Amino acid sequence: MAPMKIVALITVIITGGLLLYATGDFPAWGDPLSPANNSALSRHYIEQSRVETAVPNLVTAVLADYRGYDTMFETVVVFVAGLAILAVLGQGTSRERAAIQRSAERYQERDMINIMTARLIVPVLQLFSLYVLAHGHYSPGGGFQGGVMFGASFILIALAGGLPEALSRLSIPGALLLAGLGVLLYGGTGLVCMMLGQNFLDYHILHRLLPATDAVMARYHAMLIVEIGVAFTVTAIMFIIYAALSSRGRMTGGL
Amino acid sequence: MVEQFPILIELCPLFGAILIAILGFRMPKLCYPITVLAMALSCAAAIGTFMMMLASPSGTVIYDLSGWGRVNDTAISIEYRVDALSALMLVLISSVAFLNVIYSKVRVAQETPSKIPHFYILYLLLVAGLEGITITNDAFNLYVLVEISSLTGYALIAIGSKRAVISSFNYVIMGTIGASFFLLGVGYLYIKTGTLNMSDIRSIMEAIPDDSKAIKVGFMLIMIGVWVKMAFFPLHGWLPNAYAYAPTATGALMAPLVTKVMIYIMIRMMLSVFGPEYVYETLGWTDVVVTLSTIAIVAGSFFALSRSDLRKMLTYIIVAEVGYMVGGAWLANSQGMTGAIYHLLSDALMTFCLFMVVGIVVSRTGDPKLTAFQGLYRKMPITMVGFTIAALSMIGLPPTCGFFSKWYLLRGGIEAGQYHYVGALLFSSLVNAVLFFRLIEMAYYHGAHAHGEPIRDEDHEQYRMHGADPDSQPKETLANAPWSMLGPMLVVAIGLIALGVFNSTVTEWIGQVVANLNVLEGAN
Amino acid sequence: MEFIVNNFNYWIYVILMMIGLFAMIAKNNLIKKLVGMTIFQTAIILFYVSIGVKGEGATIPILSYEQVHGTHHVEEADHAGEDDSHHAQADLPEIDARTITNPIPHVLMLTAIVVGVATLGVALAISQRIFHFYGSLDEDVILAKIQKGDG
Amino acid sequence: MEIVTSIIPLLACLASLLAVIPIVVFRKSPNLREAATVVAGVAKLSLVLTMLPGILSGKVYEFTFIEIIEGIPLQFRVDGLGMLFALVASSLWILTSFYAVGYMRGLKEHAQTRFYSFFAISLSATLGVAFSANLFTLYVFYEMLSLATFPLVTHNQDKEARSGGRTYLSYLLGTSVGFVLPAMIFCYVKSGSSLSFTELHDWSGVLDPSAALLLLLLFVFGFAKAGIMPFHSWLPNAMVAPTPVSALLHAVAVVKVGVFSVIRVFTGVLGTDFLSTVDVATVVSWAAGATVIISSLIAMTQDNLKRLLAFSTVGQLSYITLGVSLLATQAVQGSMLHIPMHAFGKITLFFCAGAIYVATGKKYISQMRGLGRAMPWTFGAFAIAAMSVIGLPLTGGLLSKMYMIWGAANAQQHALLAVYLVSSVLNGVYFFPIVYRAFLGKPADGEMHDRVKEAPLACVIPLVITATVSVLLFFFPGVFFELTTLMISSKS
Repeated sequence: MAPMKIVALITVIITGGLLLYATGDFPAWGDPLSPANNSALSRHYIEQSRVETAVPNLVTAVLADYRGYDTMFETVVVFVAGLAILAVLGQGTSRERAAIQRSAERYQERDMINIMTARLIVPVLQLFSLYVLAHGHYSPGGGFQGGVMFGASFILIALAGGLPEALSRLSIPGALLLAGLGVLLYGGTGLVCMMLGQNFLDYHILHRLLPATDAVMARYHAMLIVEIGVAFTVTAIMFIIYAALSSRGRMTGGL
Repeated sequence: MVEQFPILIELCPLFGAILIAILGFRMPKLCYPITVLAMALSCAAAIGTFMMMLASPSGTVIYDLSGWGRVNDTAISIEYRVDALSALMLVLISSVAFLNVIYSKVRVAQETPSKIPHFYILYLLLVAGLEGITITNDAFNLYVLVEISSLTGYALIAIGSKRAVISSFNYVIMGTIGASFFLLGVGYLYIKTGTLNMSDIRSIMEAIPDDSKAIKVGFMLIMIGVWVKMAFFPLHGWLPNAYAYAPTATGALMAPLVTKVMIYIMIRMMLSVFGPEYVYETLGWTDVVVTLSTIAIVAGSFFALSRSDLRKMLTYIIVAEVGYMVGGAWLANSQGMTGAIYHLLSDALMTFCLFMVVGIVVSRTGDPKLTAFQGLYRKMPITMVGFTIAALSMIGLPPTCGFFSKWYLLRGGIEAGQYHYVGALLFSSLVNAVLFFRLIEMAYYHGAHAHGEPIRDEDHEQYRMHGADPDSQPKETLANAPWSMLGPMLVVAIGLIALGVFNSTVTEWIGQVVANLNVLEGAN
Repeated sequence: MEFIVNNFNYWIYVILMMIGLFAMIAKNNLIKKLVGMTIFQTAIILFYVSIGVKGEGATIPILSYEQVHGTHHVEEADHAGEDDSHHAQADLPEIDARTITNPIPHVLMLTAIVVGVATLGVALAISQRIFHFYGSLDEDVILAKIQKGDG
Repeated sequence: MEIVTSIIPLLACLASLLAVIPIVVFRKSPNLREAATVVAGVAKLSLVLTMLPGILSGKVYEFTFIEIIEGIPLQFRVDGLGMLFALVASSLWILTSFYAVGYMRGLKEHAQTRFYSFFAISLSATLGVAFSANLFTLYVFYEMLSLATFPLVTHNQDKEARSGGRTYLSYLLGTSVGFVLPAMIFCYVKSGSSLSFTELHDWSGVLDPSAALLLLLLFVFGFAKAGIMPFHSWLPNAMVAPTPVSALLHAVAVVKVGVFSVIRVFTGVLGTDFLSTVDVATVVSWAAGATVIISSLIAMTQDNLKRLLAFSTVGQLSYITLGVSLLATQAVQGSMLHIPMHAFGKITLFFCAGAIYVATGKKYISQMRGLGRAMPWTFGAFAIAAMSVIGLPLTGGLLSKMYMIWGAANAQQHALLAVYLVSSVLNGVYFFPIVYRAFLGKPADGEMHDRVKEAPLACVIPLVITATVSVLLFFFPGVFFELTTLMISSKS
């Protein structure tokens, strides 16, 4: 065995042993009264969020409001990932972009079955992703999930009709703009709260601006706004990641 | 508006990045002014926060995001907490980042001309991540921000040369291991305490028996996580190549700040989350960790001695300096901790200054080898003045801040009776002396006379006075660097001396944070 | 038996995590390293999600309509106007926290998943770049090339 | 003891530092530049002199800048010993300045502006050491002096100068950072946050003998400028510097800063009373004694005049360390007195070596046969100064050596007493042949001294003055004597 493997094995055994050793001290699996499950924090979210935010999906409430600051950076992480990939791989020169235009015209020559299937699926997929986004308050879903699905619809176009085809619908600069707007929508919501005299991301004050009846509903609506922002960014970046990785940054050809 | 300073520190770079993302790809000329403006505002907000902290009677400023506040003394949303330590770090990070932007304008345009908007966006977000790490009081938020700064860091390194890409990959692997261990450690704390707010974790942990295995392993995981990320020997493997081959501007930002911020996390975890009693007394690992740091210092110094590439040499010095700070923090007395924190500040400035100098030298001579320094004093006097000050500080000579940080660390080491640490510290100072005087000597004398013999005539004096050198290469290639590079470097060089002269003020601020360590000593 | 049930989940996570860690350190192929990294991160997600589980009988962290709006008709709740929070709370049915899964780990892991994806994406981009420069994804081959002065 | 808060010590220290500005400004007109040096020297000396009457009447001048570290201010405090040293250094600076003008111009040296600037900075550092009120302040100026003299040592910029400079810095910085710094912090920790020379005394009960020994050795070897073997070899290597540098810095300023610091350690930091209770200073005595004998023996083998003088200096420095380590009152006083006595003697010898070099370009003793007849003034002064260094009657060197011998006898250290006596004989053995051959020897084949003339007046006058002072000190040692008595009496 190579020395590196022995080192790795020893490291793994020691770490694993350490982690197994600590499991003895954990509360029983599924214990509703364990410190984590029965903490004041957890109970507060379960019992109070319906009063404080009127959102039935507790995960959405915690994600977009109580820990909204985290989620903003989560969006930033996605944004960074896309940008980082473009920075590492490059985003195509103008000559290559012209080539994209030309090859997009040859779209019709691609495989018919693929294209027709994609034509059928893409609208449904996009519609469903909008549903997932909008219904995040009531069911599993929200900006990330909706955004990923929307991004997937562009990826499907690229798979079926070639990357240039997808790029002619959502160009890289366009996607970057969309991603930036998404983060701006999220951060801007927080900034508006600050301009109205409250702390950053304190949505309740937005009832002055939003068609919301009161502070609670203002939070409810603001969460949707930030989820939409997240969806913008995720959609754009998912597509950028695919486009860059599948073409090694040249933005032509594709699978 | 005043009470919004803490969040503004973070928002300025964030919105700066968004603005560039929207405008910068169409108008690349706007990237630089936006970045400078964002960093300047962030820096101003950091200073404002610092003032707030000083003015506040408790010495801490709490900023509550999402406006939920505390219910039954539990923080239900993420909050910011600024005490003297984090305020100092914020001022440090924002001012270093601000100066580095100005410094790196020319280099960015030279090194990555096609990726200017990418560079500035990633740069701003990296700074936002580092500042966020410093200011947040939420353990999980800390993880997210660590990942932001890591991701941006990977990319900023990878846009460099061919070698930079492969070192960036190593950094990704090691960084992910480090961050994941940290995340796992936070999970262990969460499973035992049910909260993520660092102050709350601390108060809940008081009730948990000291011999809890999960807490112990959680602490270990967090420590190993940050040690990987700070390149604590022998977990340092990723650092030298990553920083040495990164673009100049990236190296000058990441080398001084990233490892220091990780050390900050370690100190924050030790002081504010686990508490000194737990870390120093219950666990009883101080001897082991101080010994490890001794090894780190000695090993880092040895590696530094054997390098002929300037930036490699500096990166190994960073490895040794990490040992200083880890050791200082684990000496289990307030002097050592003061020294570690003070060294955190001074080492960041020293490393920054040296990386700026190396960046200037490499950009002017095109040679990253030590020999690039030959006879540079004549050709680039201002740069060399900055270099000399930073080098003196690295060696630890008064009145630069390097001397005082060593003073506190040595004092802590002697008080704790850790003489091997004291010895290692002195050894490393001597190694630094050898390393830097070799360079200073080269810069001042080598190559000044190509033929080895001194020139003893009035002509020579005349030449020197008019700035020309009779037997040097043509001057154009070595003309002094632009002021946008020299200015920031000189500011930092002056800062090194100022930080040294006013060290008692700084340590007084630090004293607010390490005061609870003195209680511990009293108990002993 | 109970001991096994209580800890089984945690053991699985440890084993998965160690598989990932081993791959990250020991494998020569960069892509295999990244596969290991993903396993490693997923194991942590498994661990976190395990924390929030609440035995049998607990449901997903989404409240029912009645639990949010009370048993009254929806117009009435709206009718209460500005100061409805007190009023509404009085009418709302009691929620037994034990019947609803802890939402916090789920929230955290949503973030962690995103971070993982982002890291993986950047890492893949970097390995593509490495392949572009060195023509290989094998660490030994790349190191040999660097040592030959091809770096 | 009356304490006067006064800014004069600061001004005296700054006088030479500020002189750097006009020196650099007037870099293109050598006359003005050198005038600036001289003016600063006169200003410095007169500032020192204004404090002299006060000091003699028992006053102590103090000046505090800021508290640098908790409990340690950056502070000046002028007492008898500091005054003694400052007086010697600042008065000799003026003479050296004149001499330097003659020497540098005579040899058409390069980079003269740099030379004068760093020379002035070195003087400031020297006075800073002399006036330091605590160990920390002393350390700061000590390091400043090491750095400021580095460009002077490597002035020639050739290979030899660089390697000499490297040895110079690595010894001085290595020992001060490696030994003095930890020892100082150890003192600071153990004494409860103080490093002041007036407050640190009572170590009984705090330090056991082995700790005291370790601390003492760290200090004595750490202040490597004092040249105790094996940390002496920087001094011969530093002789690559131009002669004015060797003369002032390596016969007066730098090396005397070393022994001055050692004296401070004995009298101010650890305290002679404490040291006599733990009985550890003998180790230092033996190390110093060995250095005295060995360096004298090495000096006998040297042909390069400056290297010979360097080894002679190493031995003379160890006289001082030896004297103070005997802990007997007379020996300590003798040590202090030896600072000015040796300074005037040794600087004369260096001036002479430089004058010979300027006039003839000769560095080696073997080339100097018969040269005395061509350069009577220079070699006359050389003879007088050599007598002073050996410790013969009618020169100042006798007085200090007598005191040290007296102290050794009192301390019942007969072996060390023998060291003083034997080494004096050895001194004679290596100095007299030079004088003898110079005046009476015949030039070697092919060596003609017909056209040799005395060096420029700017060189000769200073060396005549210092030689005269060496003699005068025998008859009128008054001021220096009083200053040292002041130190001895104020202590007990």
